[in-house]
Amino acid sequence: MDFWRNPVTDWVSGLLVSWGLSPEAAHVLTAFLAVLVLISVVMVLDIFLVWMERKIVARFQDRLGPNRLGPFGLIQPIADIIKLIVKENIYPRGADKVVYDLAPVLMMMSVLLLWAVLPLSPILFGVDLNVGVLYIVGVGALGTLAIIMAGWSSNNKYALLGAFRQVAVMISYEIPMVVSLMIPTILAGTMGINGIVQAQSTWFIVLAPLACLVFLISALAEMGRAPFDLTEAESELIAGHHIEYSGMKFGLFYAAELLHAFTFGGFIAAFFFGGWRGPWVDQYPMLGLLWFLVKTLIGYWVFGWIRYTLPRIRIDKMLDLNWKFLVPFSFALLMFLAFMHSLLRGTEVYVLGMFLSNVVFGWVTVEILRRQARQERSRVEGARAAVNAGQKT
Amino acid sequence: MQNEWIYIGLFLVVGALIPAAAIIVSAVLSPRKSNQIKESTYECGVETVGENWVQFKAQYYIFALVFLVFDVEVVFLFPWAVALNQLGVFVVVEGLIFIGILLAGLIYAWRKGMLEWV
Amino acid sequence: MTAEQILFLVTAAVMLVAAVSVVTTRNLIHAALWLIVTLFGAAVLFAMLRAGFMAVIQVVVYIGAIAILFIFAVMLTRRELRDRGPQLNPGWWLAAILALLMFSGLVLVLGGWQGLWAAAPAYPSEFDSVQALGQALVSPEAFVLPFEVASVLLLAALIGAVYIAFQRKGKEE
Amino acid sequence: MIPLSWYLILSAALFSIGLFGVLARKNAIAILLGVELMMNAVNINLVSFWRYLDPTRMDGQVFAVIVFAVAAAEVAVGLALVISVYRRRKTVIADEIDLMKW
Repeated sequence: MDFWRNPVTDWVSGLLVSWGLSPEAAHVLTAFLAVLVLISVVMVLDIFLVWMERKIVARFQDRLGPNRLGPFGLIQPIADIIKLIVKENIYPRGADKVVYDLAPVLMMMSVLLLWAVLPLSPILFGVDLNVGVLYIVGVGALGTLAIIMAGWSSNNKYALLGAFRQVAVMISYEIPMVVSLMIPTILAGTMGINGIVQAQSTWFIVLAPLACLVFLISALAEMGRAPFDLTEAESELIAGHHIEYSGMKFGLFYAAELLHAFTFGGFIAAFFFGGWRGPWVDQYPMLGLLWFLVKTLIGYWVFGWIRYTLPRIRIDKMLDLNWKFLVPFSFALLMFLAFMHSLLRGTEVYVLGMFLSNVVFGWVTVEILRRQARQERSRVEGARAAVNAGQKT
Repeated sequence: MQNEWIYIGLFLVVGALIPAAAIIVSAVLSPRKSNQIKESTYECGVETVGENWVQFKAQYYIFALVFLVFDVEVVFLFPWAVALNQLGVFVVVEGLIFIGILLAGLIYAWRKGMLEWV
Repeated sequence: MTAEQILFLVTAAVMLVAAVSVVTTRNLIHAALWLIVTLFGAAVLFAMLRAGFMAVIQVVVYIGAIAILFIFAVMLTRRELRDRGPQLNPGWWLAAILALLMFSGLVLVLGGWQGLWAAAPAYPSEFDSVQALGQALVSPEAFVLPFEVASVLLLAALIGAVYIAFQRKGKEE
Repeated sequence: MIPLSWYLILSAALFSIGLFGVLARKNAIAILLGVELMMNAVNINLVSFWRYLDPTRMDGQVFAVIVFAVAAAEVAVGLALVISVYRRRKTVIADEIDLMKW
């Protein structure tokens, strides 16, 4: 188990040993410093995600976005941070102060912890857990918990309602998300995320495009972004679970949301688009970081694209979409692909066969949906015709 | 010392420290001038009526319940998914039976109209 | 004392404090949150025992699902946020004595056992416990029957619980 | 190195605390919380036996996974009963749910 074993960390731990530390303590201390560096870099990145998000939305809405402070408005997010830090922290009356303060920390933590298992390049990955995929799900559970804590401790009806609706959506969409993650697990034969990336000599988007689609949809709901951002339904719920938060605590919720989107862009890249794989990675392992970041940014941009293109969906439609379509669909897909995989594994037609199975599966699904829609339409039209006939006589 | 979870522990510590530091710095720097109006519950300017409490409908519980059952099912399925390559077609069929049994429960709840939000 | 032992003792202390809070706190939401702390402590212990899979599903199932279910149930069965009145039965001291007896009995029984102070055997290198678990769960000579029966159990729980909790329309009280 | 006994004693203590919660609490949901503590103690036992006896035999972990399934089923049905009773009788105090007592 190597944790960031590279010349820099070797040099640091060597230095620490020469200062009289035991090798094990030096190793742990080096790892601690590495984690500190990684998380600091991620936090700085997060600050610029705010800028990027505002620029992207501005372009989608035919505006300019922040452009006053510094070149292209690049200093704007720093000004925002300073504003958030010096803003007054208000505890609403009757709030449960400890839980109220813990919730934003837990929220941010639930996103930062995801970076522990993200493989950034062949030689640069946090921890290669053999239960990586389930680890993502478990860390997501902490985020759910943070939302409940925020909503409950604020002592506000709207916060509680928003939190409950958001949690209902998050837990519902967790099922198709986990099931769609099980498909790369089956294809790679391991739950370790680095192992999954290594197994993608053909990207899994070719072998399981439908799983990628399910993962994309459920990840959007899991992050609570449009079109699934029920918690921010301003007109009904004001702002969901973080109504009563102000200053830096609100900032943490906001930053966690953006970073969550970015991180999930990274996971889509790692699970379905080959992660750090790309040309010349074998010669220059650090090049993997570049490929990974490019893929992640494309994923992030797609999330933004969806967010600013689609209108918000009503909660009952959303839950219907999940329980009546995505859950049966993803389980059926899992069963079908597992079967095809064990049937075709090792043969020459494996890649082609898997791709065609996906196409056939998607086609059958569309046909079933079309038939149902037709039935529904004829039912509605029949009823309307009956009403019209009744009016005429 | 060969346990890789120690690094996850480090992430846990640092991941908690940095947001906590942000909150603490902000608490030190920010002004503290609280008053009755500021502390009051935010309800778009309307006075809060009654307790800050609403009766929830049981539907939330139904969804959480179906989720719980499927979550546990997933826990059983992940080892199956990992071991799939080592074992034969028989294992795949076992997993299919396992999923099929639980999908029957989902279809039951669906047909009885228990998955409707309203 | 090694670092590992210190980590264990800290975790154990946190877990015990949290567990006592679970059974004594008046506010049920706080009790549920304390339960989460206890369960998370157990996840840490599993990770220390190198059962990574157990640690992760402890968080996924207990914190992600069961604790949420508890919080939902508390919210559904309260008329008001604050708990009033005593939360313990009048005969709580009897229960405390019984629990103490239980603990001392367990420790007594354990004390008579030979393997109690055994150190853990070396963890086999290159051993993937998740894969071994998967093979044990589905191979016909091991646990395939409990595996399938668990699915039937979950099915029964799903149908039963949904049936009990479901409120038919037009039957509002 | 941590001896096996530490884990076992911790789990015995958790079990006893859970037992106290089950016996002493009034609220039915709190009783179920106590049951969860007891189940959790059992799981700690199972996993530590797996580690300390023979890590290559997965029996302990399989048992623990099945305990998870049982705990989930127990919580689901138990809380559903509590909610159902609450809807009819407007109480969650275990002693007041006494229709079947006589």
